Amino acid sequence: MLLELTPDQDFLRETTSKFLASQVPVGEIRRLCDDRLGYDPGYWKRGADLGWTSLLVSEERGGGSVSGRGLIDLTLLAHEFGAHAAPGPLAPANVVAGALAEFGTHPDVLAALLDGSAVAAWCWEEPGGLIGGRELELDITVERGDLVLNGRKKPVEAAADADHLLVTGRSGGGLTQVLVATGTPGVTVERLQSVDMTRRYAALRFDDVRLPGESVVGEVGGAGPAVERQLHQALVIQLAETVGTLDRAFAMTLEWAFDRYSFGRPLASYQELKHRFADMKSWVEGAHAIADAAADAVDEGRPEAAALVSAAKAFSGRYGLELMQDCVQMHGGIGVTFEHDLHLFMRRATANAAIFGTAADHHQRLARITIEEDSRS
Amino acid sequence: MLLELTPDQDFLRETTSKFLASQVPVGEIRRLCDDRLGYDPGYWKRGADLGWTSLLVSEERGGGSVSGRGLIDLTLLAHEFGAHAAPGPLAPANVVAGALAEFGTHPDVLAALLDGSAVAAWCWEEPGGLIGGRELELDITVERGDLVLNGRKKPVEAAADADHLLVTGRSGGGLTQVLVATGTPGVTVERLQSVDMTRRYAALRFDDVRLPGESVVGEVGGAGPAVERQLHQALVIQLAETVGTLDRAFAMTLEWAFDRYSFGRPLASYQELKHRFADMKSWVEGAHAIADAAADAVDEGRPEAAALVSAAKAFSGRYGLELMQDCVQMHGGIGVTFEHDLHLFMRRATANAAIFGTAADHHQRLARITIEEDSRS
Amino acid sequence: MTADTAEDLDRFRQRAGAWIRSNLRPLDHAALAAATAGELDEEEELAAIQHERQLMRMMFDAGFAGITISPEYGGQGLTPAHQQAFNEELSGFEHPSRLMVPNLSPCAAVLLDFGTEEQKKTHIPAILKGEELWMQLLSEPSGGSDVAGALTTAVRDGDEWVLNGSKIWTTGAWWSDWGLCLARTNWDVPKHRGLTVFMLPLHRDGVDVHRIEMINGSKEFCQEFLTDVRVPDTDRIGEVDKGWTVGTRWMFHERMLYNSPLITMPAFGRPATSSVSPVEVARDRGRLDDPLVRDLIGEAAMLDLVGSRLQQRIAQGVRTGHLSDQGAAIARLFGGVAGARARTITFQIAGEAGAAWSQHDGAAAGRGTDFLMRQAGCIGGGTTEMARNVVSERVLGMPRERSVDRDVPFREVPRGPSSDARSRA
Amino acid sequence: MTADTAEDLDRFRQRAGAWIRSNLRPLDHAALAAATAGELDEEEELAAIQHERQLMRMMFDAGFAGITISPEYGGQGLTPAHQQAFNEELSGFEHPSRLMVPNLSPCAAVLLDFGTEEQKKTHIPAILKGEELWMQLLSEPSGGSDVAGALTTAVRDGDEWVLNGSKIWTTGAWWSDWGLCLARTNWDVPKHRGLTVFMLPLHRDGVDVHRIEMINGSKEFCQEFLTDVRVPDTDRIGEVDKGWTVGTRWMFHERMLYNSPLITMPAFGRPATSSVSPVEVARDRGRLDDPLVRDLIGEAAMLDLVGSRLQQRIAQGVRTGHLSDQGAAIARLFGGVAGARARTITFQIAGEAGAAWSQHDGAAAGRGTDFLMRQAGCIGGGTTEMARNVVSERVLGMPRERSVDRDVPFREVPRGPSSDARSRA
Repeated sequence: MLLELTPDQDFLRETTSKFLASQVPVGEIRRLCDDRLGYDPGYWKRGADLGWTSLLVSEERGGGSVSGRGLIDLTLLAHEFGAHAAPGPLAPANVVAGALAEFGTHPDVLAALLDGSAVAAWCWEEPGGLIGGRELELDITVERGDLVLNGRKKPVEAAADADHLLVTGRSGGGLTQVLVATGTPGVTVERLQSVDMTRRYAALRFDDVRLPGESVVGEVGGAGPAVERQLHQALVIQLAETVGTLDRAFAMTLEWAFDRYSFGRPLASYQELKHRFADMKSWVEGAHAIADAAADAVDEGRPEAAALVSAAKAFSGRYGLELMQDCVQMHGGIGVTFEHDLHLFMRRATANAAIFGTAADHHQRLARITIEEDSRS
Repeated sequence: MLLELTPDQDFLRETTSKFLASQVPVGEIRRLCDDRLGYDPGYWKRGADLGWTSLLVSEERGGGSVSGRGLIDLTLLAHEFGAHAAPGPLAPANVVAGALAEFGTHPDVLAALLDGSAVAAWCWEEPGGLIGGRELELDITVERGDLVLNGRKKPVEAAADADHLLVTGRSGGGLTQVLVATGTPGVTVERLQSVDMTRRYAALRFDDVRLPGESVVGEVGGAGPAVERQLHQALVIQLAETVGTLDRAFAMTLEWAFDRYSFGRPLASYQELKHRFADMKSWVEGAHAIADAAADAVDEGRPEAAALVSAAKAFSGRYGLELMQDCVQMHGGIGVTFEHDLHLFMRRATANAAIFGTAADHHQRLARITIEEDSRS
Repeated sequence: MTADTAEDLDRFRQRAGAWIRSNLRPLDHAALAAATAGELDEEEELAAIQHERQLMRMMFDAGFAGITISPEYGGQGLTPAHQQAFNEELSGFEHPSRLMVPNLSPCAAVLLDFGTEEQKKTHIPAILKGEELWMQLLSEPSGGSDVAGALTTAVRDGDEWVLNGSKIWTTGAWWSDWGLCLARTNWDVPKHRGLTVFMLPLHRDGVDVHRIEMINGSKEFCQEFLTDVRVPDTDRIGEVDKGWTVGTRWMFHERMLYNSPLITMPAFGRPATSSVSPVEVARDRGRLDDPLVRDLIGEAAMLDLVGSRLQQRIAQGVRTGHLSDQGAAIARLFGGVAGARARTITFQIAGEAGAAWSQHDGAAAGRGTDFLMRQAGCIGGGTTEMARNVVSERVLGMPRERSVDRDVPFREVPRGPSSDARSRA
Repeated sequence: MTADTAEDLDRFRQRAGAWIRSNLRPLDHAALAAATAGELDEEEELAAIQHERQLMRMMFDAGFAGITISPEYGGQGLTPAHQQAFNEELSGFEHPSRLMVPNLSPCAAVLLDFGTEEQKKTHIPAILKGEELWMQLLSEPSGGSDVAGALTTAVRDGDEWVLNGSKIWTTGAWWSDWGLCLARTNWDVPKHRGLTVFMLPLHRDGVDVHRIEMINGSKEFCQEFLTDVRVPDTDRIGEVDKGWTVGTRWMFHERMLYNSPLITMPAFGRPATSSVSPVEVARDRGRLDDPLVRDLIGEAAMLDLVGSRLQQRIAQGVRTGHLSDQGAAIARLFGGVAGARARTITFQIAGEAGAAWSQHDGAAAGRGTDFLMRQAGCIGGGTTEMARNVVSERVLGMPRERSVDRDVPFREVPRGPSSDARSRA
């Protein structure tokens, strides 16, 4: 998270932090583990009242941010979500709302997303992953003014219970995005098991799903830049959330090291553990620094955004998870029990590390960028 | 190295150890750094008298081992070579002598190799490396009873100053080995710089090098199994040598940790360093264990030899070098000076790690074996 | 080895192989994997234990139980080489995998080292027949790595002892019969000098066994609460207040893991405790040709091979006296670290299926949950940190860690704010 | 920032950019790489230093030297933002890279923090003009990480001090003019309370400078032997026996490395000290399309980006008070570890050319030698182990390591068998 916030930003962050602490304490998250939706719809609506869904939408479209830089504000919320392992479709709701607002389509859907009465899923990822180099395969063909969808999406957050699906597919040489109402004939939903306690993913199949032309968001075959931007936004939100989980797990473990005595003295007095805490601290700060740098570049649309986002994702995917495992190790046996809270945060970080590209996938992406830059210089 | 040696084996090891300590102390190795050959020919002949060159050759061909398992005896010598960073073409001399003895060809050359008056290079590796999956490219074509060689070999130990080159090439679908006298027209030798102090490598080019039919060792197109066996032998020798360097560097560093005081107490009393020494100890013992297992399997020609050799090579290539770097780090500034002896051993381990396949190359080889085994089971 | 015993070994191997092939069923990998992953319900688990008790009895009746144990105590009085031969023949067949560790080692091993004749003659044959299943009451909730800092207390009352306290991380205590229990019998001496070991029947009044749920849903571990449990002095093992002598050897046996000559288990093939292999995950993800995935497969294979050869080397070293008993910590350390890496590797190969999966994902399903449990192998049976202490101090001879609790009465040792946080949780 | 200073900043940036473009030559990467790899002979090295002295003078004359230093001492009296703007404009141009660390920071920085008016007015302008080059006489051969355990001794003799001892790991002492020297002035108090800092001209009788050869042949570091070197008391910095106050700040400046607002260096582009990039090695090996090589290239790029953003975050945190000065150790730790990994990566990509090479191997040549020096960045300027101590104890507030030398007179502190092994080597 940023070292320096404006007073408005700090208020937003603080309000959400208090709200999450009171609405979704760890006991509630354990209860929601068995809940179909993974969160209470009333909770989500109240979150929308706090501004959770409006930050990527301009004021004229019904949204608004506190600092004028909505994506940066959103990272503050995501950080708190991570620090509380909080439930709710934060990333898909915002990315889809931002997309609808950008192209000015489907104003009713947008309004329902903004007030939290509806939920949308951002359907981009395909089986096998798209970051490592695989091409997007879901096909969107125009037939007599209609759009016909064929293909698969997996895993997609919140897709099984969403009201709307923003689906990205290929139309010949370009990309297209369409808004699909759940329940449309030809859409098959399979619920997946998740490593996270409250986040629900699904696999989607589209078999000759036929939609009217006005379902398009943006232009047929021209969605490439918008999709890349949405991906960057989704990653920035995910990264901020992951940093929140790392912060929390690190703080819990540091406290434990001071409290827990072994051989008559606190764990915190053992040099080997101290040195691992030092490494962990460097990883936490590194994760903050690169996630913030990525958010800043994406928000400003700077050319280095792609490299920074992938660097942040590769770093938190690898060092973030190592940090989590070090936290477990320092806790000893209770660190691997269901009773202890640590795994709530590790679950979120683990899910985030595997969604939208692993560290290895983002290494490939970074290599491509680095080699291209090098050949230009 | 094996935990239990026969009295004869122990005598062989001990004799060589004393000989190396007196003939090539670290001062002599520093002097040989600027020597063209990297060793004194008289030293090599006296080593041959101690049995260095005869272990892979049967008694009827003029060789002999002390235990009846020549390759295992050879690992004892190689271990001492590593522990002293000793000079001399131990691996190529033995591998080539073993090959000539196996096929009963070129008895005069064999005799000269055995008594140390001649040196041979084992010319197998090609630019880019052959372990990672690349195919051997040097071409050996039969033309009217002659053999014509075209292609490159790099890097090849001792090739610039050897009397004979045992060259492996491809003849259509099979492999062929030929013995080439240095100075044969069409052979171009480029001396390479080496990370090691005394080991000399060269790059060889063969441009229409024409040799009589009797240069063949084994059968034209039928050398595949022999080459694989030679590769395994070369790797087993290299691995034992690497373990010797690791042993020595670890022992030096352990001693330093007891002697060196920082903040009024020995380095050995700092828990973080103690724990790293524990990890290093597990790596040293692991390197011993897997290198010995590989030697045993190669000596007995067991089917798991390939997997064990690659596991040993990948392990010592990665963990062995990390151990060396940890030794440097524990020494602090003097660990990176030319004046300190540590680098003599790190150089040998570094060269060995990069020759005959890196850890990553051997991961690929192991993966192929593992996947094949899995699909059979 | 002389020609005589070598011949004997061959004959033994033939007899063992013949018996195994005609009496035991082939190993069911799927069932074992399900059991390891904690997918059995309570009834299935108990049925599996019952079946393994029968396997123990069959081996006992056929003369293959306790191969290296003296016939006085129901064993065969043969050599570790015979046990090894039996284990090699056993490859690919069912075996009582759950009843080896800690039942035979460390528990039976400790009884053999320190038990009275009476104790050994009563319990060792019962263990070998599968009639008694033993587990270890060693760790405590407040203790972490500090096993000698046990707070569970035994107070003498005539010919009996009265035990109170709590033990934790006991494997399968809910289906076991007896426990080996380390308890404090003197609070007024330094911690290592006030401990005593007892044999404790688990189905006795005052022993309350709770199953602990792990992150992945497994309930293999238990916590026990002891309330005024009475044990006769004849069930004490070793001398009063000299329990640390027993404990040191106990933990050596624990570090030997499956390398103890008391252990009957297949010598080759996938170990019973193995989880999903990287090759299976890669195949089910369609990534067998990906060079990056092959790099991980190769790395996993390398760690596996090095780990097993290291285990053998260490076991040989300890057996032949080239290494002290403490050398077992070297293999324990390596095994823990390599095992954690292996779980990371399967998680990495699973890709996005590591976050979310269905049964259609085959071997990739559940790798995320596996990953959450990655450190279990670096914690259970003594942490890798403790192993590093042992290796550096006891194998390499480096100075001991400063101890604030070594020379003071145990009652005065600082225990910190959280020491009792979990003891009655 | 107010609109006023923002405008000023823009004007400054324009002026700086114009001056740089018309007065400085483009950066010569090849020359820098050769210098870094230690490929210059003595004469070439001295010529390069002379050229950098001229660059310093040109910047001084143009009003760009000491941008954040007060005009009293020859600086410009502007803000760190101005220095940053200048650095951004400097990207891609030559600059006095060798004369920044340790010359301006930590040396000039320490003078500015602790020097008398007289000392500052004498030396700071000389440093800014390139007339005086300073280095640090801090580490000792016996000392390792224990900087406060200095054995070099200063004894008072009237208005002078007489120094004896040895210092080591001084960058470029053989071409420098002055050194900042930490010496022991009292052996009868605990170690931190008996130190004093002096300014020492290096071309004085009794100062004997030896160049140290590193594994890769580089001779950038020196060792100095001081024999009865006389220094006037007016060249003392800070109070007698209070040198550790100076030393603590000195080491903070050292950890800041190139993040100090005193440092003039290009803000973007390959840093001057970078060695060969993984992309170049991969290209010259024909391995740019190998996914495993691309994995390494991606990892290196990631570490590079994270490292630079972490540096910025830490610098900002220290500047704004969100982090204590000690926070600089976080970035030092990360930079050391990541740098070591970067050298491993280029070595790995070089493959078999890491063992043996000729000039035909292009960027792959010499990567093996680089690898031998991998740890240099985890040792020089305070080891990563010391950084971990600082982070855990000073940033995270964990208990200090037990110290046997903190409260006893320094003369009684155990120094071990090897303490003097190298001091007269």
